[in-house]
Parts: sequence; structure tokens; C-alpha cells
Amino acid sequence: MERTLSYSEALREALEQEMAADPTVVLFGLGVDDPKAILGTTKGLLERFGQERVFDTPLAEDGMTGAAIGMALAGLRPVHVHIRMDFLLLAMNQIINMAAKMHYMFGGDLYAPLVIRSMIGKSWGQGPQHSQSIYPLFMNVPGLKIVAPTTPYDAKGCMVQAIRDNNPVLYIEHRHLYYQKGYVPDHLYTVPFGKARVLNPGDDITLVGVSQMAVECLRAARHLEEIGIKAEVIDPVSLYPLDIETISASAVRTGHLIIVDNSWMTCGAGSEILAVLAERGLLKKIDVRRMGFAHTACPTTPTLEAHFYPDAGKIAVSAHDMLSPGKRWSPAGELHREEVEFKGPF
Amino acid sequence: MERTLSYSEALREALEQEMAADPTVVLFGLGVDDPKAILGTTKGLLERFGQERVFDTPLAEDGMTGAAIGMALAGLRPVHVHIRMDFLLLAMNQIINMAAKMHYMFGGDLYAPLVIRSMIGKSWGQGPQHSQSIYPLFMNVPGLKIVAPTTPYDAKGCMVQAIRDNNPVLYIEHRHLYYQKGYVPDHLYTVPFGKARVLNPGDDITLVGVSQMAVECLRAARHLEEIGIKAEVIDPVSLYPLDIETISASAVRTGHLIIVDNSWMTCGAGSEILAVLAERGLLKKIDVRRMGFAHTACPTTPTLEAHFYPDAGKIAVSAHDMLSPGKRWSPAGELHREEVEFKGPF
Amino acid sequence: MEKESRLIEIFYRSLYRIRRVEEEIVAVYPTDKIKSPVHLSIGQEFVSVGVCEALRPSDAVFGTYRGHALYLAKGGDLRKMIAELYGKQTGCAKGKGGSMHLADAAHGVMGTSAIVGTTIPVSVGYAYALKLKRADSVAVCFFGDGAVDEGNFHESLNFAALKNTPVLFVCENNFYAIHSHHLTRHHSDNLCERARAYGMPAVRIEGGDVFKVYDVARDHIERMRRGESGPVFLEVITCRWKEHVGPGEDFHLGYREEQEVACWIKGDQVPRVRGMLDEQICRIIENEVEQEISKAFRFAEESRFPEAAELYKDLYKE
Amino acid sequence: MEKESRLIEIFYRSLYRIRRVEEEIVAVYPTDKIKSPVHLSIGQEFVSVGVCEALRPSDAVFGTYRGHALYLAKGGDLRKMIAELYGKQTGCAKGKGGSMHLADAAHGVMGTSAIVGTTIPVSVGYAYALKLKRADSVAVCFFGDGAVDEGNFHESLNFAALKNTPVLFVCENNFYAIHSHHLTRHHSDNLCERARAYGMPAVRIEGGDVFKVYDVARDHIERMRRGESGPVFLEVITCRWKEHVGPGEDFHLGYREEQEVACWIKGDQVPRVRGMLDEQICRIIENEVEQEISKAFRFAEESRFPEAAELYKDLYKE
Ligand SMILES: Cc1ncc(C[n+]2csc(CCOP(=O)(O)OP(=O)(O)O)c2C)c(N)n1
Ligand SMILES: Cc1ncc(C[n+]2csc(CCOP(=O)(O)OP(=O)(O)O)c2C)c(N)n1
Ligand SMILES: [Mg+2]
Ligand SMILES: [Mg+2]
Repeated sequence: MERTLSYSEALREALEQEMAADPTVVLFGLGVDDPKAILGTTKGLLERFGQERVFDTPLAEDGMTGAAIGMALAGLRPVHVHIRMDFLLLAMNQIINMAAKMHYMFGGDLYAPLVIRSMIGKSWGQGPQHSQSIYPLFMNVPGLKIVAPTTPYDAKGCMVQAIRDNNPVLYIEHRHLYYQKGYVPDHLYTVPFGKARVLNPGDDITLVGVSQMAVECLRAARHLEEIGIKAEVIDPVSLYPLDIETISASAVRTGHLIIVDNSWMTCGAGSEILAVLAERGLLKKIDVRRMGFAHTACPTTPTLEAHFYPDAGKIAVSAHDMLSPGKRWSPAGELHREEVEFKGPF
Repeated sequence: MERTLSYSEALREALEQEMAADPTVVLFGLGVDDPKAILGTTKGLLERFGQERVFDTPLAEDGMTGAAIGMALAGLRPVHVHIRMDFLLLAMNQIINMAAKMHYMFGGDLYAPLVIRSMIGKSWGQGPQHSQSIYPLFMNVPGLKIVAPTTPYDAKGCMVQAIRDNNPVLYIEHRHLYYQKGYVPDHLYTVPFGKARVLNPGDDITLVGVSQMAVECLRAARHLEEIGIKAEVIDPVSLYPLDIETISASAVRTGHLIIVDNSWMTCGAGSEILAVLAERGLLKKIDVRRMGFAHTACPTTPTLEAHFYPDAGKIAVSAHDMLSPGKRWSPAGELHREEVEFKGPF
Repeated sequence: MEKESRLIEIFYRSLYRIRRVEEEIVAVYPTDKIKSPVHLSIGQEFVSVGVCEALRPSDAVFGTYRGHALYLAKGGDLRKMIAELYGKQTGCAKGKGGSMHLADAAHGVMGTSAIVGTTIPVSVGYAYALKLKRADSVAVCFFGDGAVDEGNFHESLNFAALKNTPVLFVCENNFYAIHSHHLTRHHSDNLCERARAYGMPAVRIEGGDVFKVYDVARDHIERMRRGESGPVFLEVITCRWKEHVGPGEDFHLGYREEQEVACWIKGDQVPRVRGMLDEQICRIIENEVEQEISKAFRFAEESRFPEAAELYKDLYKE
Repeated sequence: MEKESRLIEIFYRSLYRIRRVEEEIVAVYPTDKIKSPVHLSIGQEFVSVGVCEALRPSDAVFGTYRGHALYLAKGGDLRKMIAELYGKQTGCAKGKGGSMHLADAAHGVMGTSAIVGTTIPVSVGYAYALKLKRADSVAVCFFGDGAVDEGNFHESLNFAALKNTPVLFVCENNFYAIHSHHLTRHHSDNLCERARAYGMPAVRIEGGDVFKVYDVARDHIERMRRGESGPVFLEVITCRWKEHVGPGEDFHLGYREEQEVACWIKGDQVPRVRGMLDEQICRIIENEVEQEISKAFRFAEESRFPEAAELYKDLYKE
């Protein structure tokens, strides 16, 4: 039988196995060694690898990012953990002014392999400062790699790849993905960056979902299936490098494309994908839309939050509307909200 | 005769007149009171308004941005100056986590009118950390207004508007614009945000240039004119809110659109503009391209820097290539490098 | 004496009110009516009460996600706070901020933030403006021992001392940032020494006495009002009884001893101050407070949720 | 004695070499062959020389845009540095970094940065790694009095002290950040006191004596190597003779007195150390250095500029 793990277990396993395999890997950040162990993803690592390699830090996002760069320059492979992506806004200086430029600005003489893990918060009133998902800010900047895996399989493989990569890698996790389950091999393996994954094949419309929005797209695909629409769901997995070819080939085939950003849309991943397709002259025959967070800070109250985020229902409605303009439809009954399990083969 | 000022004089005049008109305006930042006076733009203001309203600060970008927010909450209208836009990466926390959300997250109870001036560096080996132009990072974030005026007229009018605006405004200046000359009325006036400016009318192709790239587009238009191509040059002036209508109407009319970002292109202003046009279904008949910084850190040596930036010559070649694919052409003789003077009426 | 006992009543009312409000939050929380993380001040109320009683409505306070006590002690509207926790349109942030983002400009509550350390420089800028305006008001910033780690703390104290702004920094040192002990984040237990190095007086208050907090705060604040003092740093040793976030206890996690908290429960200021007053008076106060609280919860329950049209409202100020 | 004079020779060579290299930069600058902002260390060389003579090649240094002296004192390749200033392919950063971004990993020059304060935490992380690896090497971070203002300074010193990492912080206090005096940015002239508050020894060296710098640095560094010391803060008082950026002087700007600089010129370490050596020996050293310098400039002149294909190279490490 296939071995099934949750996303968070996959992440933990990647860290544990790679730390065992490579003694230069160190793991730190607020709470990595505490009883909650970053929702379990660092559980047991302190005990196994000791407090020199697994340690808590002061609240000092920029300073600790600089320290991570220094460790990397000295030959370690640091993994720096942030329990909210919002906190990266305190570390932009070291991430963008230093890490992203380290190799280039010294003409290749220095390099800084480091992994920055950060988690996207959502719902239960996380509110304006605890729910941001600012990957578009990093996509703009050359010198970084950015991954936002969705499946447990990719969570593990991308983490191993991120640690082994010789460049700064932003590894983006969404809290709501932590309980997703799926096939995860027990050995160490890597998932190469720059290859999107087709989570569901289909010929009628292409749905691209970033991070947890890939799950919403999958759910939307189920609703659409009920009315005979076959949606292809694509998870970009890595945002830089971005696998535009897979997206573009699918969109050309289906003629309809919705990109669902897990962030604000202005200058977002959706904008970038549409811009590339436009430059290639592919949009003459493809209908396109973007979805994403409402252009406002994230409100705390659930009634407004529901309007703030795209979800399976809204995506399905939008897809249907694109294919049958003017006809009204909305998914019948309860929305598909059950956990989606990811099956291989990968 | 028309009254002509340089961009930097216009900026200085805006500050001086508005500070005289409104005693709540305060101006601070590293070097605002020093002999170089931010390339002259703060000259004489210390003497006229005193050191409580015009003051130097410690090197503390995030802290001083927080302080600016506090002053704004207390009823002042702070203008915080950064001599390089790169330094804003140290202040992202206060700008994005606080200023951008201040009004919304307190349900309208608080608001923080503040102006953040920052200058984009270019050439003479400014290099990777002194030439960044990170406005796309801010465009992604709701709650900010962003202007990057090109003409002296707009420099003054936008500064007055920025100060009077009740929201955080990023005011972006490009060093190379400082010596541009143009018509500037001597009285106080505002330039409303969200209205693009057509710097040169034309029917064959639309060139949109952000900040100093608008000047490069104007120069490109002169080259193109020599071979009978009439390029419409549009300066968005404000990036958020963005006047998509003016751009879109022009592009629909000319059928050809090049957007020249004054930054990296991935998730840039060009991406956003193309995405909006694509969603509106306008790209079925318009050919589009983006230009911008090479996707790399900015190299110091002039030979590589020349390849890093778009310029009038490259823009003209690209425009020509779009209109006459396959035919080779490049601007004859010396490139138009003379200062472009901006004429009204505005 | 008369005045003294008046003061004690005021303190008791404030302490009792905050404690009871948070106890009600604990009681309601399991119903999921409050869909927002709550960081309770239970056990730490004396810090906000002690300092805020030395303030005027025109003074400004700034705080953190652990902000209920501060909001209430400074005079923030209770009904609006509970409605805010419930995510209702009548909340102080119209449901957009929740427990972590309380403000009430009319009462000088100038905002609480969920990003550690972020309100510190804001308070300094506010104080700078007060000085510029020759106001005799002050700004007070409340933060935890975790905020001390952040660069913002340093930049703020440096600027405050440099410009001699009327700001009181109140560090509520409960020894933990989530589960990290102060001494796993700082080389030594010397926050006051750090503050003094910037050039400002610093006082550490141990023992959890609300009146001591009040006396020290008032003295410094009065000197600031008269322009005789610039910034001052106050470290108040305290203890969080509950878990970092949420309504429960957290001894099962094993990161701290139950004993640490037990000492503080023994020295709890609510019964202590109650003991200084007539039983009769206490009853009246308690009665009034209880009524106010039930009204506030009822108000929250009965208020409507914001409607879709509210989503984009207040992003920009006209 | 023999050893003493050997040491003096080494010091003189290093001081003379750095001074002369920068004088050549001043001479060449008007030709516009160096198309990059240069921040000269003229007058401040003794700090880098004093500290770096106490270091081994395996030790790492980190610096700022004002990094020529540090790069050279630590053993960085002169030819590559000049070629870098010229923007040539043979430069230490292949023309991509220019004067502000020097590195030479082979000699332990682990990078200089144009963003004030940014290398401080990097040096601390580097030192953390050294400790983890049980290496007997140290990390040294050089920065100006301006960097002290930044949050990064605070976060770095706090973490360094907490983890007891072998890092020497060298603050070159020339009293100005561009044109802003130290005391317009700090409440008082007490940087050492600030450092001590984090829990580390701090020493201030006045008077500009290169040997004093060396002695103090060496003592602390040797203790760090033996694991007997954690981080140490060194404040070295110094003076920038030239303008903040560029080859000229800046007395006409009026922000400082010519007199401030004159004192330092009188105490200049280059002639002072020269005076401790035989004229004969000095001549030999000077001759060798001059030849090395002309060769380096010739090398830079003759090297080719990077070609277009280089633009995207080295953005990512394979
Ligand atoms: C900049 C930042 N980093 C990390 C966090 C995560 N976090 C939330 S509360 C907290 C603990 C703060 O402790 P302290 O300042 O002592 O306040 P207390 O909770 O004890 O009142 C942390 C680390 C955050 N909110 N902001
Ligand atoms: C974070 C940041 N803020 C501002 C600047 C602009 N700037 C460049 S050098 C400098 C002065 C720094 O002074 P100091 O640290 O004393 O070094 P010195 O130039 O005296 O050697 C400033 C403010 C910068 N480069 N980085
Ligand atoms: Mg605490
Ligand atoms: Mg200095």
C-alpha cells in the first residue's frame, strides 16, 4: 500500500532525514524547539540533533536572516523558520539587499545557500497582520528562488531540494495545507524547481492555483465535473523559476485560463503569467481571468473574510461563467470542503 | 514667458510653499539639513522652518518610519526622505504592516497621512544595492498610494497632493530626472493621483514609461519620428491608483503597446498593465511587449550596466521591430541624449 | 484619606472590570462566537491599570495584541471592544481588527499591533509631535519582553532619548515570548541597564504592586508634562497566567513550572485591592461592572455582522 | 627586539601600501576611469591594519563600502581590487561590485556592503558557524558610528552575546555619518556602554595608535581562539580626512572644522611608524609597494571589460 503522510509530517521528515544526512544543516527560528514545534514540523529534531543545530532565537527577523547568511558563508546550510510570512517584512533588507545579491555582487566569489521557511496564515481572525502572503514581492527580485508546494510529496521533495540548493530559497507553507494527506516515499528525494504539476487533467478550462489555492481549484474542479466541465488544475509548485510552459500549453489547449493567486492580484503571479502569455501572442485566442485576495487588508470578522478570499465555489462559478457567459449557475448544496488527498504518481 | 524650473527646484518649491501654508508639515530624513540638502531639494528649509520641523535623523529606516506614523497619528504631516529607494527595504515592516493598514485595521478610527520620498539611483557604478527601484513591491500591497512623477510640473503638483493626501504616499524620484526642465506655475497647485499624462501624441504605437523611462520613451519617440513612426508616449505618473483607461485607450487605438518598467519586469507594472488588458479581452488585437531591467542585480561596470537598462535606442528598436517585424533598423548616429524639456499645457 | 480611598475604588473598579471581562471571554470562547485569537492579560492587569490611572484622556497609549487590559484601563469603550471580538459592525474597528487591533482614538487608545515591537517607534513619533505642539500630554507605549529583542526597540529608544520626547516605555516583562524565556533571548536580566545606555532613566518594578506602578509612572509622567523629563523606561515584572494565546492554561506543555504562576496568583492585585475597601463599596462596584459587562456582551451578540459592501471601506481615508 | 622590528616593518608596509593605493585612486579619479563611487579610508587605515595584523588568513572579516583598507590589510589581492574599481572582468567581483562590494574569500574577506549595518549580523552568523565547527578562527566586523543607529546593530550584538560567538565588532568612530555628527544621532558619546549592556567587554581606543589597536585586538582575539571569550566590542576613534564619498576634501561644506582633521594629520601613523624604522628598510618597502601598485593599475588598465554575455552570469550559484 502507498505510504501516506500529512503535509506537516512530510516536512518534518524532510528536515529530519536531510539533517541526518548532512551535518551542516542547522535549523532555527522562534519556537522551533518549543513544545508546539512549529505545528509539529520540527518535533523531535532538538532531541536528535542537539541545541547547537536546532535553536530558538530572539525576535530579530532581520538580524537572524543576516546571521543565516553568515552561517551559509561559513559553510553551513541554515533553515530559518518564521511562523508567519508577515514577519518577512522585517527581514526584507537582509533577504533582498544581501542574500539575493550575495553571489552576483561578489562576482561569484561568495554564495549563501539558505532556506527561509514561512507560513501563510488564514482564517479564524488572523487579520491584517497575520495573513499576508507576500510572495509577489519576492518574485520581482532576481537572485531568489521561491517555492510554495501544495502536496505532501512536494513538501518533502522541495524542502530537500531547497536545503541542497546553493542559493537563498524561500519556502512558503500554508497553514491550511498542513493536514492535507498524500503519498510520500520514505527515502530522501528531491523535487526539482521550475516544474509545475498537473493535479487534475482536463480539457475545458485551465485553473492555476498558487499554494492553498491549488486545493481550492481542485475542489472547484469537482464541482465543475458535476456539470460536465473538465478543468485542468495546475499547481506551479515553484514560483521562481516559474514553469510557464506547462501553464501555457494547457491554456492553449483549453482556451480558458483562470489564475488564482494566494495573494493580492496587483503585480501578482497571475499578472506575471498573463503578461508572459500576452507577450508570446497567445492571448489572441485564450480567455483569461485572475482571482486573488480582495484589494484590501484582510479583515478579521468571518463575514468579511469570506468575501476577501477566493474559494472553490467562487472559482467554479467564475469558470462556469467563462465557459457559458450569461448563464447563471452555482454549485449545488454544500461546497466540497472535505480534505483533498493527493495521489501519485508524481 | 513660461516659468521654467528643474525637477529638483520644483520639488523644493512644493515643499517650501506647502510647509509655509501648513504648519503641521514636518520634513526629516538623513541629510535633509546637511550642506548637500538632498541634491538641493531641501535647501533653505531648515533656515526657514527651524530644526523642529526640518531635521536629520539617525540611520534607522524602520524606526523613523514608525515615528512618522506616530507623528501622523498626532496630527502632523510628515515627509520622510530616503536618498536611495533601496533603503526602503529596511522599512517594509512599518510601511506595509503598519502604515498601509492603519486606517483599515482600526475600522477608520485612525489614519496616517505621510509621505515617503525615495530616490532611484542609476549609473556611475551605483551598483546592486544603490540602484533598486522597488515600486512593484508596493503596488502589490493595498493601502498605499504610489507616485513617480516625471515632469517638473508633476513633481511639484504631486508633492503637494501627496502631503495633503490623508494616506501614506510613496513619492518616487529618479536621480536622472532632477535636471529635467519644464513649466512650473509659481503658485501652489495639486496634481490629482490616478491620471496618466500623454507626453507625446501618436497613432502608431503606444510607449508607456515609468519614471525616468518616460524620458527614454520620449527620446525613442524622436528617433522613431525620423523614420515616420509616430509613438504615443504615456507617463502613468501615479502607479497606484493606476490610470489604466488612458493606457488602454491609446493601445486600442495604436494596436501596439510597449511598457517600459523602471524596474525588474517580473510582477512589475508592465505585468499588471498587460494583465488588466488581457482580462478585458483587449489583447486579441494588440501586440504587446514589456521592457525593464535585466533579471539580475545591477552590475557596477558601465559595460554591463549598458545592457542592464532599457534606453531610448533599445526602445526605438523594439518599437520598430514590432511594427515592421523582420526588418532591421537602428537609430542612426548619436542617440538622442540631450535633456528633454517638458512643455505644457498640463 | 478621603481622596486615597476614592483612588482605591477607582483602581479596584478598573482591575475588577478587566479581570471580569477577560473571564467572560474565557467563558464565551468555547462557543466559537469569538473567532479571533485572544491573548489574555489575566494576571497582568495591574500594569495597565497602574500606568493608565496616571494618564489623562488626552494622553495616548500604544500596545500589543495582548491589549484588552490596556484598552479598558485607558477608557476604551467596552461595548465596542466586545463587539469587535465578535466581529460585529459595531466593534471599535467595525469587525476588521479583532482582538489584536484595538483602538479608540477618542480615549487616546492609538492602536495595538500584532507585529511585535511595531508600536514602539510609533509612540516615539507621537511624542515628538506632542513636544512640537507644546502639549502637556504624553505618549505611553506598552510592550513585552519579546519586543526588546527587535531592532525597532533600539531605533526607538535611541531617537526618543536624542529628541527628549515625552514618552514612557512600559515593558511588561512576564519572562516569556510565547514559550521562550527571556534569558534564552537575552544574555542577562538587565533590561533597565540597556535602556539607560540610551540615556534615559529606567526603573524596574518587581512584586506586582499596582500602586507602586502608579506612583512611579505618575511621578515620571508629571515631570514629562512639565517638560522636566524626556523618555523614561519602566520594566514591570509580571506574569501571564494563561497560555500565550487562547483561553486555557498551558502547564501541560512543560515549558514553565506551575509554581512560577502560583506565586503570582497569591499576590493577585484584585483581591488585594478589594481587601482595602469596604465590602459594601466593593459590592456596588462589582454589581455595576457585572451589569456593564453583560450589557456589553449582549450588545455584541445583538449587533449585526458587517455586510459585503463593507469589505473595501476604510482602506483609504478620503 | 628582532621580532619587534619585523612587526614594525609589516605594519609600515601595510599602512604605506593602503595609503599609497588610495592616493593613486585620488590621482586617477579625475580621468573617469573609475566609474564607481569611492569612499576612501585615508587617515583611518590604522584601524584595519592594527586589527588585521592580529588575524590569520582563515579568520573572516566583513566591512562596508569604505572597504579598501580592510580588503588590503586582510590580504585581499590588490590587482583584483584595482581591476574591480575599473569595472574590469579581472576584478575581484568581475566588475559587478565595484569599490563598495569587495570580497576575496581566499583571504577571508567575506564581503563589504553599501547598506549601512548589514554585515554586522552576517559576521555574527559566521562566528556562530565557527563555534559550531570548533574552529579556532574568529570573525571580525568593521562598521562606522552610523551603523550603531540601525536595528541590525542591536539584534546582532544581542545574539552574539547570547550565543557567546567569537566575533570582534570594530566600530570605526570617525564621528560622522556623511555629514551628521555622532551626537546628532546619539544622546551621548557612550557607544561602549551600549555594547556592555548586551553583556560583552567593550574597549574604546583613542589617539589613533596602530599598535594600541593591534595589542587590544590581539589580546581579545587570542582569548576568543582559546574559547575564553565571546564577542567583544572595540570602538576606535578615528578621522576621515577626505569627503564622505569621492576623492576630494570637504571643508568648504562647513559641517566640520578643518582643525578636527588637522590634529589627526599631525598624528598620522604612516610617518610615525616610518620613523621607527631604518630609512634603508623604508626605502625598500616603499619601492616594492610602488612597483606593486603600478603593476596593479597597469593590470587594471590592460584588462578587458566584461562582455554582454557576463550580464546574467553568477546570479545563481549552480
Ligand atoms: C515581529 C514578530 N515576530 C514574531 C512574532 C510572533 N509572536 C507573537 S507574540 C510573540 C511573543 C512576544 O512576547 P512578548 O513581547 O514578551 O509579549 P507577551 O506575549 O509576553 O505579552 C511572538 C514571538 C510576532 N508577532 N511579530
Ligand atoms: C541603511 C542605510 N541607510 C543610509 C545609507 C546612506 N549612507 C551611506 S554611508 C552613510 C554614513 C554611514 O556612516 P558611518 O557608519 O559612520 O560610516 P563612515 O562613512 O563614517 O565610514 C549613510 C547614511 C546607507 N548606505 N544605508
Ligand atoms: Mg513576554
Ligand atoms: Mg562615521
